[in-house]
Amino acid sequence: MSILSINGLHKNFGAAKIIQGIDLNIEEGEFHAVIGPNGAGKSTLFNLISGQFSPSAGEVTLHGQRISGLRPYQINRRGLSRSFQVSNIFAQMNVFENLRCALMWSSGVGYCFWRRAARSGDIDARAHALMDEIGLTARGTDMAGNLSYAEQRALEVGMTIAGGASVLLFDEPTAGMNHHEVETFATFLKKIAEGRTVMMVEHDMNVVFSLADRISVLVYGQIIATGKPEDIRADPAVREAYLGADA
Amino acid sequence: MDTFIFVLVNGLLYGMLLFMLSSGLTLIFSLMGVLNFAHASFYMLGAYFAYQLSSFGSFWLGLILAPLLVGVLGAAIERFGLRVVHKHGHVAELLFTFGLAYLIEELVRLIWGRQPVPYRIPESLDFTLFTVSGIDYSAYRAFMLLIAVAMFVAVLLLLKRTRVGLMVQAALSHPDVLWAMGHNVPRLFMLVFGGGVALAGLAGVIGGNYLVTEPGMAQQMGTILFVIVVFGGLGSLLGAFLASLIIGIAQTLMVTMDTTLSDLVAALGGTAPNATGMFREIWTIAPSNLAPVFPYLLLVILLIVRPRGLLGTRDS
Amino acid sequence: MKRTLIILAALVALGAALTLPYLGAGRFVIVLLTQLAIMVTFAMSYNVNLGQTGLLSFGHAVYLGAGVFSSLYLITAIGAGHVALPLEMVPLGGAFAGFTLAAILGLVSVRRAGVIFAMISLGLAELAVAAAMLFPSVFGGEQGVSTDRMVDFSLTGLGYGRPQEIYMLVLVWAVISVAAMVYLSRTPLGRLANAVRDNPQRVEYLGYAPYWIRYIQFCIAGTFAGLAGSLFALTYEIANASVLGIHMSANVLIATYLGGITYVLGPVVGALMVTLLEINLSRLTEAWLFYYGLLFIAIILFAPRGITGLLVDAPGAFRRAGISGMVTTLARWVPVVGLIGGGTVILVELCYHVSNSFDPREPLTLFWTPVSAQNWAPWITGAVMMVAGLGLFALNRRNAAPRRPQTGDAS
Amino acid sequence: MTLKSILAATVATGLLSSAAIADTIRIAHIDPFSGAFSNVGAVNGKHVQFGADVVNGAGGVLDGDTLEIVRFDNKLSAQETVIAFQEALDQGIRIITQATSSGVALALADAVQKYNRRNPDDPVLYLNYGSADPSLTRDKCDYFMFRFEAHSGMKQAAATDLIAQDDSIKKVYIIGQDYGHGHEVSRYTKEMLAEKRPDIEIVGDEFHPFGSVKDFTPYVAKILSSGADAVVTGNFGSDLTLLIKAANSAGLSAKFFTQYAGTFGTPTAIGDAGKGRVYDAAPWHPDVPVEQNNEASAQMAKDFETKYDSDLYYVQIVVQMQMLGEAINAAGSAEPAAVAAALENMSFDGPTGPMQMRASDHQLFHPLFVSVFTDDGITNDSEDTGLGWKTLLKVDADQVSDDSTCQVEKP
Repeated sequence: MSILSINGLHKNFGAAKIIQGIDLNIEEGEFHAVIGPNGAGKSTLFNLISGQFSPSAGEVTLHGQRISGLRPYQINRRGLSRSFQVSNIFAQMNVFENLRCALMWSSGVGYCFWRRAARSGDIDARAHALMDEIGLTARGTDMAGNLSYAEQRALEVGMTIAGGASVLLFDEPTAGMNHHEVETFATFLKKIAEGRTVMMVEHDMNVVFSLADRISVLVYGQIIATGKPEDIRADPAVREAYLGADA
Repeated sequence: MDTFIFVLVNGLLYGMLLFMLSSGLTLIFSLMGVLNFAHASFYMLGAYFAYQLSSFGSFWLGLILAPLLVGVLGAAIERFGLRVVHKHGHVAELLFTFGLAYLIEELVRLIWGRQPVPYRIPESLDFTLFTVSGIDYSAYRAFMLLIAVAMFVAVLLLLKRTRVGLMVQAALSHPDVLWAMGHNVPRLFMLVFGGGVALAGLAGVIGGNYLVTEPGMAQQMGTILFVIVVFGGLGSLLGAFLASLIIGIAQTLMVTMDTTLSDLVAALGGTAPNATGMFREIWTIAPSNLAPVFPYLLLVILLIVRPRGLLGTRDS
Repeated sequence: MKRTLIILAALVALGAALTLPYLGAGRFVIVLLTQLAIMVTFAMSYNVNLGQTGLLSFGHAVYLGAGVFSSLYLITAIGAGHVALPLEMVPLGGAFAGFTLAAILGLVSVRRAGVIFAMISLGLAELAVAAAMLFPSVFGGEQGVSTDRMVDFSLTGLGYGRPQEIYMLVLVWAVISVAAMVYLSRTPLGRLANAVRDNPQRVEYLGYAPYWIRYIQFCIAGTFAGLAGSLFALTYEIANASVLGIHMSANVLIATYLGGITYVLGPVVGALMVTLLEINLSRLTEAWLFYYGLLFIAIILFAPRGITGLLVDAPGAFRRAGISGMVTTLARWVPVVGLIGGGTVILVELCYHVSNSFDPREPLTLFWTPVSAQNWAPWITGAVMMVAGLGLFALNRRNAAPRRPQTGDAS
Repeated sequence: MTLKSILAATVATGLLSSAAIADTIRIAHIDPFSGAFSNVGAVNGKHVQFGADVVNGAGGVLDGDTLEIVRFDNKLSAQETVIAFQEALDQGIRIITQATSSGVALALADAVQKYNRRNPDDPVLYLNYGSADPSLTRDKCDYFMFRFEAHSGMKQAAATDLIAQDDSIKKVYIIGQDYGHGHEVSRYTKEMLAEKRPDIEIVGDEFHPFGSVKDFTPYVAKILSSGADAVVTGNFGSDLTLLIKAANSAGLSAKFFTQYAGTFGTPTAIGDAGKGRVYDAAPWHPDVPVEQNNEASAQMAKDFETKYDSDLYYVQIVVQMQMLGEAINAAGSAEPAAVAAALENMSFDGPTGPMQMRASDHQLFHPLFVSVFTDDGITNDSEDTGLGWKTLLKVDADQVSDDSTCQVEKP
């Protein structure tokens, strides 16, 4: 059974129909990329899955349970975590604190106000381990707002995976990076994705085709094709609608 | 019935006075995100400037010059104060205007003393216009209404017909647009702030002699303006207009209602409970006692059920 | 190193606070110290909302008031023998009252932060004040509710009639409260509150509901405000509805902000400063409110992180600048501050003297010199100082500009 | 730096507590001398100072000792009042005077009472120069507290005497601020009119919010439609002037019976709007010396005007200082216990006639004048408005009625 499945999803903003009937199944362990031109509704799709918006029609199920209509934090607790296109971190807190906050729910500390955070289970050890994993150990005590762009992206991904979610949504993880940074970051993403189910929106086709197991093409709120990278590359409809001459 | 009409007309007048204050505040708030705590202080300055000018020349001199002076002062405060604080965020901006209100009040006390000043209605307008069943309606009140309507029309024309007005309108519904369009946003802010407080100044000119011109007048007007702005909805001049009228008329009408809870019980055939113990006053509170808190009650309820306000175009 | 210094300073301050009453300090100093302790507790509780969670409240005094009135009634009930609670434990009752009210009003308040929250808090505060005025049977109207704290039932056996005794009690509770709130900032909830303050959306994607984080913090803030209210009730033994008014809420906001909301102990600094200013500056000059307003605006304009921010940054800045740099900076700015400050004081005092003093014809003492406000000389002196200071200021700004690139107006 | 120096100054004031100077008798005057109500404090301050000067100018007390006024700013806050009280105690002052705001007065009375109970060997004397709230000499009456001006009930008794004499009055409308004083005025008016003129119909009994009504027109419309030919109000300040202005503008021709229309600022604010129809019940107005042909009191009023460039409003403050001086002389010491004993049953020949302190509740009885605001036959106008007050009814001290049954307890 699919770990994440989207059935007949619609979303309207007033008269504007942004998502017009999407059906998609993501299998466990899969790395699934969503591509499409600007304004195709990719970010809206992510916002629908992750709970930012609730759908006008249709539903999303995670592990077979309906999650559409739930609040983002409820969806997150069920094992789905996302990153943001624009770095969405706690700028006034240091890197270590950022990660520690991301780890709290999964460490089971809840809304605890009677124990010090540092004494709450193995949360500090886990934060250090995570900091190692994303390569930010050296900057642990620096204010997150002062990090370089690429470092902020790494932190963003680190916070996304911190809670141990089984399904991850990455919204344009390499947006705004230079060529060299993109290469390093793609390797990093590949490592992160191991053992997890990933859904990713991405503009950089090199990254998409090197990482994705399957690709969906979203145009005007509808998926016009889903398949293995080579099939998508070969699909005439996709070529016409999206990839154009440069593919 | 005549009394009712009189009270209604009076509520309308009060509502229009409130609107003269809240229109500027809502523009400033919607455009700049600054809830100007000092807005009523500019109203007070308008009254004091007009008093000073009318003691030099005539009331009409004050009517024209005082709002201009207030506007220039407001623009200067925006340029050299608010703009500096802007980068520290909205809380800092809000607190800046909060401190400003404080300072203006002390400044007024410093210059004009602690007593009310004798700012009087001009003799040419000090007569009875008409009488409805024994209640006089003074010419000055009609004049106030006239000024308020004229101001409303002028602001509307300004917004609909001029380039600056169109920019402001665009910014009200989509605050990010202006930056994207590369307009001189800081200058626009300065203009709107100056213009907004000038409107408050005008309200002070015509309200100061109708009511009392004293250092406490800003605080008295005070927070009710925020209620109107938030209640009317962010970015909506029309909302502010409706809210001003609703609050003006409702407050005025409530004053005439004397039915208490025990009256109500008696009217329903029950016996009024013997009022003893704590909270016994609940039986004897009439709507007229609640008139001043009514706006706040409305505000809290509205914000809970509809945080964007009456006609708000967006959440804050 | 830094930590030890802070702890050392805290211990010294505590030691001083404890011993002062026995060094022959008068009643005034003791009542002042008691008031300081109350304000510190209150400001700390305010910052649980503002600094830690990003909730700007204009109605925090409502929760203080809950503590005040419940404690007044509680003390009376203890005195009458209806409640078997030692006097020392009264603050628990105030804390409970503050908590209960916050738990009820919080449900509708904290759905949104920012301006909406601020406006709801303002509306609720106005309603609370109005309600208090409408129910003299509970709040005592103008004359308020009074009680007598000498109830013959205490743990220590003290009568608490003397100011020193009540001061000790207040101090103990204040220290416990401040410690608890500092501790709170280190707990998971405290950290999450900071996260909600910075970015509530992100928190929601980390499995937490920002609403509940705000709500719990709000309740905690209300609890300690209620406790502070209890201390108030114990000290003054009387209160009317004005304790829960806007003035009290504005005061704690100003104190907290001046102290520096980004520092855990910022409110302590702010509350100490504002209370001392309010009580002492008003004894120096009648224009104190004016200076107070100026100071507040100056802090917002030039030191957004408050007094604590200045104190924390100062050593580093001195180290960086070196001796010569410091001398240049001082040489550049001391005249400016001196001239503008001196000019302002001269003009303001003259204005006050003319418009508000008992007798404007009498000479007033300005900087230890008697001058007559009827003369032009002092006015011209003040104006010249002011203009010169502003000119120097502009000059300095221009000179400093290349080294300190202007940041854009955009945020 | 500032913090430290202020703290140092604070501690110093505390330590200097016992440095009282022998040949002056110091009296603490606690009032709002800064902030929104500083106008009230300033005017009261002038009168208190003037009263002391009168006593000192007449040779002082005892063997040439002088009265010295020490002012403390309470910002019209109850807890600041308590702090100021402690400071006054520190400075060795044992005579306190205050009256502005009944809430503050009751808080101070409470603090003084508690202090006296806890320090029976070192009592403090509280002289109230004119709080309106009857309860100070009713349920709150106290051996060490004296009130030197008629409370609102006594003034209302005088006002209703005049109403009773006026046959043109058939319908009375009562309107007042929704707090203690306003309710007392309403209660008294109803009780006394029922007794003195049972044929008069009370056509309205209205309470409006205190200090927050901007436009009284709706209230005036109600009065108009009730057909009242007299309005009775206890309002003061802007609540009074706005009411009269609104009445004038709506063409309401009813008579207004007030208690505070003659005091500072109000005649100016009312102006012609009140001509011939505002009545005031008060212990004094500028034409009292002329009507009584009293040279001495005319001179006193003139001295005040020369000195402060303002009308003398509160003659009872001067009376208070004079009576204090006599009591100190009679007691042969300025010790509160002795002075209180001397004051307790004192008769005094005041500037407006004979006065008597009632021993049972320490309320002073003095002549009251019910007068009308007019420009007809006025010698001294009020605040240079061209209008002044003309006495229609004088009630001598022994005719003033008050039904207090309070009995002070001798310590």
